[in-house]
Amino acid sequence: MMPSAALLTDATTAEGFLLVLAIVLPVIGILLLFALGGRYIERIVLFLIPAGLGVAAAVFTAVWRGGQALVYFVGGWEPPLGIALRADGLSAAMMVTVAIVIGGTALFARQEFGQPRGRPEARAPLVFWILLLAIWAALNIIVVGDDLFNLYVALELLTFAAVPLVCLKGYEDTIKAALRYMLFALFGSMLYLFGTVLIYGAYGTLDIVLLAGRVHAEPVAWIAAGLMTMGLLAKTALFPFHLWLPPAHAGAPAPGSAVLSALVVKGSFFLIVRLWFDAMPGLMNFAAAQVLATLGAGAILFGSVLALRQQRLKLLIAYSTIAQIGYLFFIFPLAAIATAGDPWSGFGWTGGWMQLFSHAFAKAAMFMAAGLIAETLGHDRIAEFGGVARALPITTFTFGIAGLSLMGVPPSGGFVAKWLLLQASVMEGQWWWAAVMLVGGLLAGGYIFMVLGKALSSTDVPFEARDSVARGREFVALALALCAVLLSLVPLRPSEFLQIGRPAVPVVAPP
Amino acid sequence: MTLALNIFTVLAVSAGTFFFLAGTAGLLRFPDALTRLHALTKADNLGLGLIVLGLLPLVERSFGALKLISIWLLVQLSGAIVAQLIADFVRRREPLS
Amino acid sequence: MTLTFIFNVVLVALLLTVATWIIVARAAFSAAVAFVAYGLLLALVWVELSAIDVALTEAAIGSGVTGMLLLGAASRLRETEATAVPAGRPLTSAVAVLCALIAAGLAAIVLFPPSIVFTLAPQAMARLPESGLGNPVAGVLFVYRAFDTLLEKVVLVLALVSVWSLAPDRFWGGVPGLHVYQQPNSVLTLLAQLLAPLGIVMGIYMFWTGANNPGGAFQGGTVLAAMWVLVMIAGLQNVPSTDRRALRYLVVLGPSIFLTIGLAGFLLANGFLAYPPGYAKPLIIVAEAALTLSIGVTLGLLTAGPPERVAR
Amino acid sequence: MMNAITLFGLCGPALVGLGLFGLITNPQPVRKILAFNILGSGTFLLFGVIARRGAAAGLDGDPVPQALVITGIVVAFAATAMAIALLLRLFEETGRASLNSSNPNNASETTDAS
Repeated sequence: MMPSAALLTDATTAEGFLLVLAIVLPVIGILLLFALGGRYIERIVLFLIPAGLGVAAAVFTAVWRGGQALVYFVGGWEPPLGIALRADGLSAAMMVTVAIVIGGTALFARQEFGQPRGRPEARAPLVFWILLLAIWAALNIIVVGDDLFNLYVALELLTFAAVPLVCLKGYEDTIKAALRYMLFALFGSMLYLFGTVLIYGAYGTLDIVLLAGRVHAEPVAWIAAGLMTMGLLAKTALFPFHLWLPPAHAGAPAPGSAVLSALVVKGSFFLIVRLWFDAMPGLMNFAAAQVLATLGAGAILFGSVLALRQQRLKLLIAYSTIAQIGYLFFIFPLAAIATAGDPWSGFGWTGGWMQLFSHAFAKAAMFMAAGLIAETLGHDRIAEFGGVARALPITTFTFGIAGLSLMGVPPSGGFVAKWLLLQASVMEGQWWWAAVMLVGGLLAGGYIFMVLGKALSSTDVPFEARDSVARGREFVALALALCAVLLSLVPLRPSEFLQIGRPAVPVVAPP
Repeated sequence: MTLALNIFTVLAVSAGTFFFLAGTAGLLRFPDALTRLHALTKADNLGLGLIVLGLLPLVERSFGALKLISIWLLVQLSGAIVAQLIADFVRRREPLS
Repeated sequence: MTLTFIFNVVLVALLLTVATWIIVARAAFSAAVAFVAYGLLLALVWVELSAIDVALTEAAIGSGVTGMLLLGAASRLRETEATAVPAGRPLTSAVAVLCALIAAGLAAIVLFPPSIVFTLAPQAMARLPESGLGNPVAGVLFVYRAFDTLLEKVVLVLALVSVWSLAPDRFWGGVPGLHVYQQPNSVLTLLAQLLAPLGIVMGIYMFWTGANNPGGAFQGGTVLAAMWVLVMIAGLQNVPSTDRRALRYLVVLGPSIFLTIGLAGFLLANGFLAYPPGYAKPLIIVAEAALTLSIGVTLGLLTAGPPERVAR
Repeated sequence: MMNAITLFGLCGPALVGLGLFGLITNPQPVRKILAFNILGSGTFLLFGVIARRGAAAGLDGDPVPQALVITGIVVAFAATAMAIALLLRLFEETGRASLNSSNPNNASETTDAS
């Protein structure tokens, strides 16, 4: 059953099997955990997390060394009949980010979600680890998937793992938040699927690489792209589809919030980019890019202002996520319509992705810090944070340096991202986005300092001594925040790695 | 012979359809649950039976005929039992009527 | 205007009427009842579209199991309906206009199809003999796009975990809250006794014939699930507690075997989810057999809902 | 020209419109879930029409979309099962089954020591 003469320039590459491994490892974990139960959590997870990290690193290295995308045709069947997996530089970088955040979350959650010894299987631990692995599997498919329907299944897998995470604690409010999230997600996934159907009807394939050569700017392509984008925006919680996010992300247990905010919403964003830049490159025009970025700008302003008005830390961080998602959408006007050369070598492309990576690390660290603070205080009301800095110096420091990324202040990945995006908006002559970013940075500074100011103030009531165990978890959060800081070592110019395996400049003849 | 069989098919299926129509009318017009149920089950059994009977001459293989008959039997079985269950439920909820 | 066309017009008119009723009906319970009828009408449409495999799936899963879930939910939520506040009239009208516009745009796409009709039917048929299967839909599901099918099985397992995760902590590992019919030795018991053996044979037949004819693991598994639920409701078998090892093994059996065969492809064939030449059909049958069983158990458990009482 | 396939093809968009309308305007979650299923079936129906139009190579339809619809139906079922389980749990906790929510800031403590 050898594949017949490949239609593509791509064919399965030597290291392509790594992509299968990256997806299959967490899936094996899910099946084993479900079958064997709570007693085996430690052993299974302890094996899978390093293995998954290793695979992600191997994919990264292979793309780096080879300078080209890894490709795998599942079952040896080439598209359009079969399903392809494809990892370019961007996918590899995403995969590593996902693996590090998942790994960090696993370390952080080990204590909270350990199966109590000698007791019957507990609900929350088993469910948490299965959901965490499912999120990992789904995100790995999303970053390497090359088939729109296969990506639909992955998107559903991601949703089905994310929703129960929201209501893992089982409180009334969290169940309500989860149900609202679910209803938004159902709406989103059906719109996405509908677009997929239209695309198959019009172009006879769902393979992203093949589609790039077939899609024309015509009504059916516009309707399909519009519906799919709307569906994915609902899942990404871009303003004005953000209603579900704050209660959902704030209601989950801290490690869950970290993964939801840092990674899960990025999955659907990644697909929007795949859709417009890879599958339908000829479709993006100035107006469409401006619409998407305007929603992004709305998210930045609206999310930041609402974050400033929150009285509870986890909700504040959740609103900050809404704002930070907004920046991602500047990639459309700032990279899609590059004035010179191809989009991938511009400042906007690298800037957009740096924003995603740095926000992933910073936000995961921040939610963990918030979790530790809430655990120590028994609440997360910002007004009563006096003395937190003295009791939890490392965590307060973590919150601070993660905040640097959100504000876009050096040294942080967020600074690199926002600097590149500013640069791009100046170069593209779209200064209005620069203005929004500056205001957004100031507002972020406002809500970060609001929290830090309270935490650094003194209090009359002394704190009880904490468990020594929490120290390890403080360091996990700190390590993730430091990852966001380390990203500032990335040179302030378009990254070459993120250009690996990108398609040639789209040339689509009008129909 | 074929003509006779065809006429038989048309007659039987028409009669079956009529019973279904009558049953539906009964379902809509009859006053309470039990009489409606009565109309419905009668129509189901007879109507479907006649239709299956009428279709039998058209079936090419005997296995197909077996399938048709088993469909009728299965509907008979489930229809009868579901009607019982509904009636039972109605009786328990409205013991007076 | 042929007779078939008139039949189709009536079918579509009925379908749209029932669909409208489902959306606008006052009571959720009647909407759910209508939904079951809607699914059966839809299955007829699929038959008319020459997609028998889909018709079977729609009847079994779309109408049957989904309908059962919706009916159960609607009847439990009946008393809450009065409190629901409907959306304001201006908003409703605006949304109605918007939805009509979307539908009209999509209808235009249907009325003016692309000049080139793309189809993968020739390619799918040309390579089908390599697998030894006779049903091209099974070929797509288990050969060309086996990866989708594998992932979808993981989605089902995950859905079950999600549903179970909604149990209160004290009931974890306990017994699902399936409503068992209160009266033993009723006619329902008789139905379960008569129908279940037949249904099990039917489910196995549907999976077995699926390699060459319409049918397959999903449809067969759904019939098995329906029979199992019937037997449990009739009280012939106890609802099992969710911490039973055997139950968990059954749920993951199908996906695990499918995944193992897929991984074996790395060593024995052309890579992940490829089959060694000549062994494709037997391997697919083995995978499908295990999947049928797992789908049956998983769908049954999904219908039964989260654990609601402590295991005895 | 109007043939049966086009007729079914037009039925798909109509169902999508109906489903979207119900999903957005109906306040009861259980009705939203029903509407989601109508929306889904309209989507699948359109895919079925595309499959039927792709009849070739001795087949009455393109098997690829047909297989995708089967997968889609199963995934939609899983989604329905999850949504209903959430809804029933919400009902058990609150005795209500609606999402008319309060300000999240006033919500009870959801971030206590966990």
